[in-house]
Amino acid sequence: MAGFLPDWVLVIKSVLISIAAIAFLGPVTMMYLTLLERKVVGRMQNRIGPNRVGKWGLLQPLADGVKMLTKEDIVPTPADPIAHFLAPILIVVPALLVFAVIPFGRGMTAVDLNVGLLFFIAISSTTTLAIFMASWGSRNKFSLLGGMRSVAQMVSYEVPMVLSVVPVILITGSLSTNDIVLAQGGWGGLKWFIFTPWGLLAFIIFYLCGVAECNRSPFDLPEAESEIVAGFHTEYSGMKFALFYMAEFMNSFTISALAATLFLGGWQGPVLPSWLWFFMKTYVLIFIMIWFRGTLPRFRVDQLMNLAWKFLLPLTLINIFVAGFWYFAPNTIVRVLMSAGVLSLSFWGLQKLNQGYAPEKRVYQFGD
Amino acid sequence: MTSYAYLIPVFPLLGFIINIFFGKFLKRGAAWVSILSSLASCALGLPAAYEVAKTGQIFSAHAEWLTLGRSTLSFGYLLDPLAATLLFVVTIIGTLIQIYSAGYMQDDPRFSRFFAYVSLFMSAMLTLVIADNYALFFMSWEVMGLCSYLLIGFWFEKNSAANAGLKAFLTTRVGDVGFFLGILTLFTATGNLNFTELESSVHAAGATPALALAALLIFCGTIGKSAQFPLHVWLPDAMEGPTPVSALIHAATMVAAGVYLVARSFALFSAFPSVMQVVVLIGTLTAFMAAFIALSATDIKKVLAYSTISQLGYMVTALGLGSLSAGTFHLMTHAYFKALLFLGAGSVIHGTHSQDIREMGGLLKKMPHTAWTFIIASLAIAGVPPLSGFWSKDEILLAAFDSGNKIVFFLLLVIAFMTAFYMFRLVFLTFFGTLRNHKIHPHESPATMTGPLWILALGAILVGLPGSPFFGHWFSNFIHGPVTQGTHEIHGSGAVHHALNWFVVGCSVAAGLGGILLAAVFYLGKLNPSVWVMRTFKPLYDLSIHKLWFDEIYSVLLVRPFLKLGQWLFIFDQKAVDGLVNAAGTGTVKSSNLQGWIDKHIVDGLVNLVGVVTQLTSATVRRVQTGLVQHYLLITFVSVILLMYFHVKP
Amino acid sequence: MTHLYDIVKFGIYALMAFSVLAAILAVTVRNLFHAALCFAAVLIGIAGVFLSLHADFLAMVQILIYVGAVMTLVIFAIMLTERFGDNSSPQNNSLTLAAFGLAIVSLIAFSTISVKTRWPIQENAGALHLSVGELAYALLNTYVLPFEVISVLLITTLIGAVIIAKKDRVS
Amino acid sequence: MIFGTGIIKGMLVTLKAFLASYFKGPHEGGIFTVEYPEKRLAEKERFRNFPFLLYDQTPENLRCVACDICAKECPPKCIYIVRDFDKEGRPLKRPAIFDIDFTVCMNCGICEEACPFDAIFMDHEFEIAGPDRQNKMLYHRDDLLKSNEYFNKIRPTDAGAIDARRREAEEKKKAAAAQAVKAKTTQPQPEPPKT
Amino acid sequence: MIPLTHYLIFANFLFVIGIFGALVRRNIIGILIALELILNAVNVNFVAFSQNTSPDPATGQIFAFFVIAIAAAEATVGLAIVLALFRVRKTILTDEIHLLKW
Repeated sequence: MAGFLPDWVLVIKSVLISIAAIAFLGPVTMMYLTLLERKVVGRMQNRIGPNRVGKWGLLQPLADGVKMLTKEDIVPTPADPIAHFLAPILIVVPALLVFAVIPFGRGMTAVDLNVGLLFFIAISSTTTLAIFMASWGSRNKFSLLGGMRSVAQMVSYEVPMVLSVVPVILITGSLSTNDIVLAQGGWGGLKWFIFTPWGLLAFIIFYLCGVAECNRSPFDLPEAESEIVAGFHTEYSGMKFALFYMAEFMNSFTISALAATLFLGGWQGPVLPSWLWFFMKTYVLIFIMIWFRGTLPRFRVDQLMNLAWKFLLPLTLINIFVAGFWYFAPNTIVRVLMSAGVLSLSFWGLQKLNQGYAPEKRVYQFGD
Repeated sequence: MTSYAYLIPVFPLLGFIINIFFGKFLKRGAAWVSILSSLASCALGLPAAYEVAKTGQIFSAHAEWLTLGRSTLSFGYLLDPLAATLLFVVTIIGTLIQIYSAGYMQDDPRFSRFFAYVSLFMSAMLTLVIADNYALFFMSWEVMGLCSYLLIGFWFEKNSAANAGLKAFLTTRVGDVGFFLGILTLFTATGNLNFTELESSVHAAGATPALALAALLIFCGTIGKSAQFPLHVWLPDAMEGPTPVSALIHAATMVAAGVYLVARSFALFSAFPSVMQVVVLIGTLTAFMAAFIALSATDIKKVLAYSTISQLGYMVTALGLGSLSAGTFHLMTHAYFKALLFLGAGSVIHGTHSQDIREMGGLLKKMPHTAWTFIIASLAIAGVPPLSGFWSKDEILLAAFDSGNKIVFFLLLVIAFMTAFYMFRLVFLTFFGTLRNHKIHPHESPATMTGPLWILALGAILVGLPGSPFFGHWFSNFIHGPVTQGTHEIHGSGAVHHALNWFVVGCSVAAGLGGILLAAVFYLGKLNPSVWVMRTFKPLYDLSIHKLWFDEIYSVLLVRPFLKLGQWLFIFDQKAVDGLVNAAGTGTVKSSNLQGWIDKHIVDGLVNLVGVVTQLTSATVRRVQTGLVQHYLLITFVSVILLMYFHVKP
Repeated sequence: MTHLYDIVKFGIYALMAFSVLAAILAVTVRNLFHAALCFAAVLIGIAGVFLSLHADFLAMVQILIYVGAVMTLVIFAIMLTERFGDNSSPQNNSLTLAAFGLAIVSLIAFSTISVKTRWPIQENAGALHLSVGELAYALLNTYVLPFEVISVLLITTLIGAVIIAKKDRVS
Repeated sequence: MIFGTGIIKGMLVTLKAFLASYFKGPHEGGIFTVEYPEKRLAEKERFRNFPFLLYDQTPENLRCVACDICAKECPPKCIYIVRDFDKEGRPLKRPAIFDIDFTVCMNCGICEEACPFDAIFMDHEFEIAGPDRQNKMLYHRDDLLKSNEYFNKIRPTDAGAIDARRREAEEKKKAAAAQAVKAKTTQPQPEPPKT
Repeated sequence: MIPLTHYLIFANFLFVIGIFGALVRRNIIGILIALELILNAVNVNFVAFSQNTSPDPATGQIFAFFVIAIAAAEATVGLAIVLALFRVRKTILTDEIHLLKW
């Protein structure tokens, strides 16, 4: 049936379809993630959460959207117009781009690059640029400070995140996300990487870094309301602020999706259709993120940095080593015990090392 | 005894040394030192003289002193009759005068120095006497000149004394120069200067003009020293010195040295008749001139000085006439009575403290000893027969008469007459008549002064006898005896004539007594014709009183031009020599400046050039270092392109 | 399919033009921050060009390292050294004319060279698709020494940079 | 204890709360919030909002005698009282003007404690938001007047206690007055009236 | 598809712009950016040549990797120096930093 159209039209058609799907999926997920988050956090704080707009507050995102759009878009005079204007756009673009690589279902990945995972990492690293533009462009001390903090945080968490992915690549032997998911197939889910010792550790590290990458929950120092108003998007209002918001939620969605694909076997599932499994796993991880937000207090900057550089990074390096061992060792219980032992030992060792850490005695310049 | 003859001059020399160095401590003792030293030399000299007189031998010894190329100079002593007589004269008179001056110079502040100079003079005179060659002779001759200068200018505070000393010294120096040239020509002509060999060497050399010249030049020494005609001006002024000095030096010894010189070189002189005539001419001329001036002299010492000059002229004339013995004999006798006259004048001055005879008069009563000794001496010099003066003067007149030179004989007679006249003019003015200047209180001199006067008076009387006929002309034989060994007498007159020429004797006595009478007429009588004579013979009188204007002539002819010459030389020196020196100085300065300029501009220039060049190049090259990074980048990139271009292109 | 190729080719040329333009802007824009952003655009453009040359791993690495790390560094540097409000000063100095002339000349020179010389072009030039595996193989086998040396280099620069930029503690 | 356990314990608490919110009642840890405008929770009696003046039966006989104590005591000084004069100029025991500026009042309740005449009490009513701050917020005497019944309704215990106390005082005063009338009729005034 | 010379010309353009930028920029960071631009131009050349001419396409890309790595290292050190310079001199304009001027 496809014959009647010239081939290049076909190519464009398929491209357009996937683009349309992602373009629709992104914003919608973002909207309903905001609602989900407010509902869940509310419930955790013994309150109901938004329920007045629509049946169970289902129309609340629309309300927010309308509010955002109608709000006046204020641009501070000293602000750098170009940077200020471009920042929100440039922050959404990578968020959307990343969707191209995520395998929603069997054969449902928009672009099956054989460097898919690397694509994901590369694109996520460009968000720092946008954050810089936002913070520097608005010529505001708080936003600058917030910007600096978020960039520092993202840069320092990007390293363990990238390294935690390496064991997966090591085992599956390919960078393409689809291959990774295929590698985890079979046995009704027991082949997921999470059930391997290094897989579990890698998952935890990846997931934590992912959360930090999105500037969410315990790591949301950049927009810490109590200290620096709203971090790098202080000076934004209206539509631009909405874009920031959307980008943040899309990032959290993609991080959870990737975590799921890498460690929870993506769309691999015994009965239900592949995409349903994918979405269930992703939303479980999103719930955990929101759960984090509901409970954990905010990290101090030095704790944040120490966790990344002094705890996660060494752990991932050891993990890569263990994965290497795992790859070459014969598939027996010994392998499991050995690697589990090494990892728990190193986990305990590093935790011991960091424990002794007492924050550096603060030197008061004037009062003492 | 004669072997120690060379010690004779040494004693006075020792005396001189003691006095000059320890004089200040000796004070009055200085006199005794010099007197003892001269007595010692008498003790040596007199026996030696007696030895020569007795044996008639000549004693000499000499040692080699200096070798000049081929010829050698030797020093030594020579004792021959001539030296003996001089020894006899010098030692005795010297001692007496030193005794006299001990009293005369009592209150003089420089007492010891006076006696030092006198002793030095004695030693010089004695070495001259016993010298056996011209060199030693000339040396002592010079020392004597020095002593005369020192003693004349003894009271150098007085300007006149200092000038007189200088004058004396300079005029005698002129003579000495001639003498020295003579010695040299003699030396060149004959090769040796020894007196004994003089006779033989002159014969060997023959009568060459050089020898004649030598003779004449040697005679110049005599003219200077014995104050002959042209160079006589210093003797009257020499009276500025103390009287004993005048007595010793300007009467007895030093002036006699000139005559002694002619006597010593008689062989040389006699070989040239023309030279002999010159000598005679000079002698008579001096004698006559001096006598003429003495006529009008008013100062007692001046009169005696001029009389000494005229008597010396007498001696020279005698020698010139070829009579060695007459001249020497007159020398001896004259020494005694002239010394006496001077000492007498000295005691007169000592008593009256004035030298102008016009102020004196009638001193006979006040100063009997001095007066009588003075009168004896005057008689002697006037040539009154029994006294020594008569015999010696007679000898000379005889020689003149024999020589056939009538004019000379007549002049000599006139001179004798003039001598007698001015001597007794002096005697009558000072001792007879009345004291003209009442401020003077004459008093007799003490014994130490009058003693030597009487001894000399005795001498004046007795000394003439040896030459008199009573003793058979012993003296002339004595003098000619040994001498004839090598010399032959000129004109055959020789020494042997014993016949007394009564005509000559009569003329001389007449001349003497005539002069005395005329003087008495002039000055003893009341008539006082001197004023009349003065007026009638005004020009002659002026001539005489002004000493024939010799001093003025000399000052005009010699002194002033000499000064002019000096000035001119000074100016010449100032301009030319200094000019040259300055020129040389500025020349060097100029050349050094030039050299400095060259060094500064060219040498330094080059060095600086190097510096400047480096500075310039570095300044330009430095501009590349702009410090801007991009400039460097530009340069590198351009060079890269160029390199590529060249790499690809060729 | 040729249409597709033409479109893609046109896309690539457009990308090149975009990159050159961005490069020009990056070099001439007065405000340094904008220059840095333009430079980021150029980098992404070049990543695109790499993709067109089928070097997609390199493109991803380019983006990851350049845009992610180096740009962050540059912008940090700009922020730390930027003095507020002084970006009005002219950004180019006295050399402008000389540099411009030089640029033109060298451009012409290089272009003529690159066009004139006959490059030994392989026949299957464009078709090769290089998989990451082959790349990894080459990296760790034939070029393992440079790989190790580069790692040493990176460590030393890391330490060096920290020491240089460290504010010297008042001990 | 192991590194991560502290966090997990905390997470469990929030999970419990999350689940409780669905399955537990308002008091066992479930959601106790109500949808406000439709359902309201009763205020506690001790709840204080802005003060109001009390009057018995009719607004005229309000208890406040303009003694100005509450104005003096009020920390932010938001009460303004002017005494009322009758026609002859003699002062009356009632305020002509009694203003409270609600933007200044911090509803501390000190005027209620200070008032000797039980005339001023803290109200429960909080929905008094107004469009602007300037004039609406200044409540005059008549706006502040509230009846005793309303007071008993919102604060039953306090109002009851106060009414009981006033009644006793009333009877005691009536008795005293009666006795005084009786004593006055029985004996002449022995001492001058107390000033 | 796209001939080699087009890539070369594109690289030339970038290279020349990089040089121009390096020469002209007053701000050192500007120069650093220009420098990075030059290096990227070189990278493009590498990849273009390896794709079209060399038998084993990997070499060019490997070299590009190394160039990127070194460029990153160089950028870090450069910027560290710039920071130190700024702290000391309070300026990073090249024409104000000319201490080495004679």
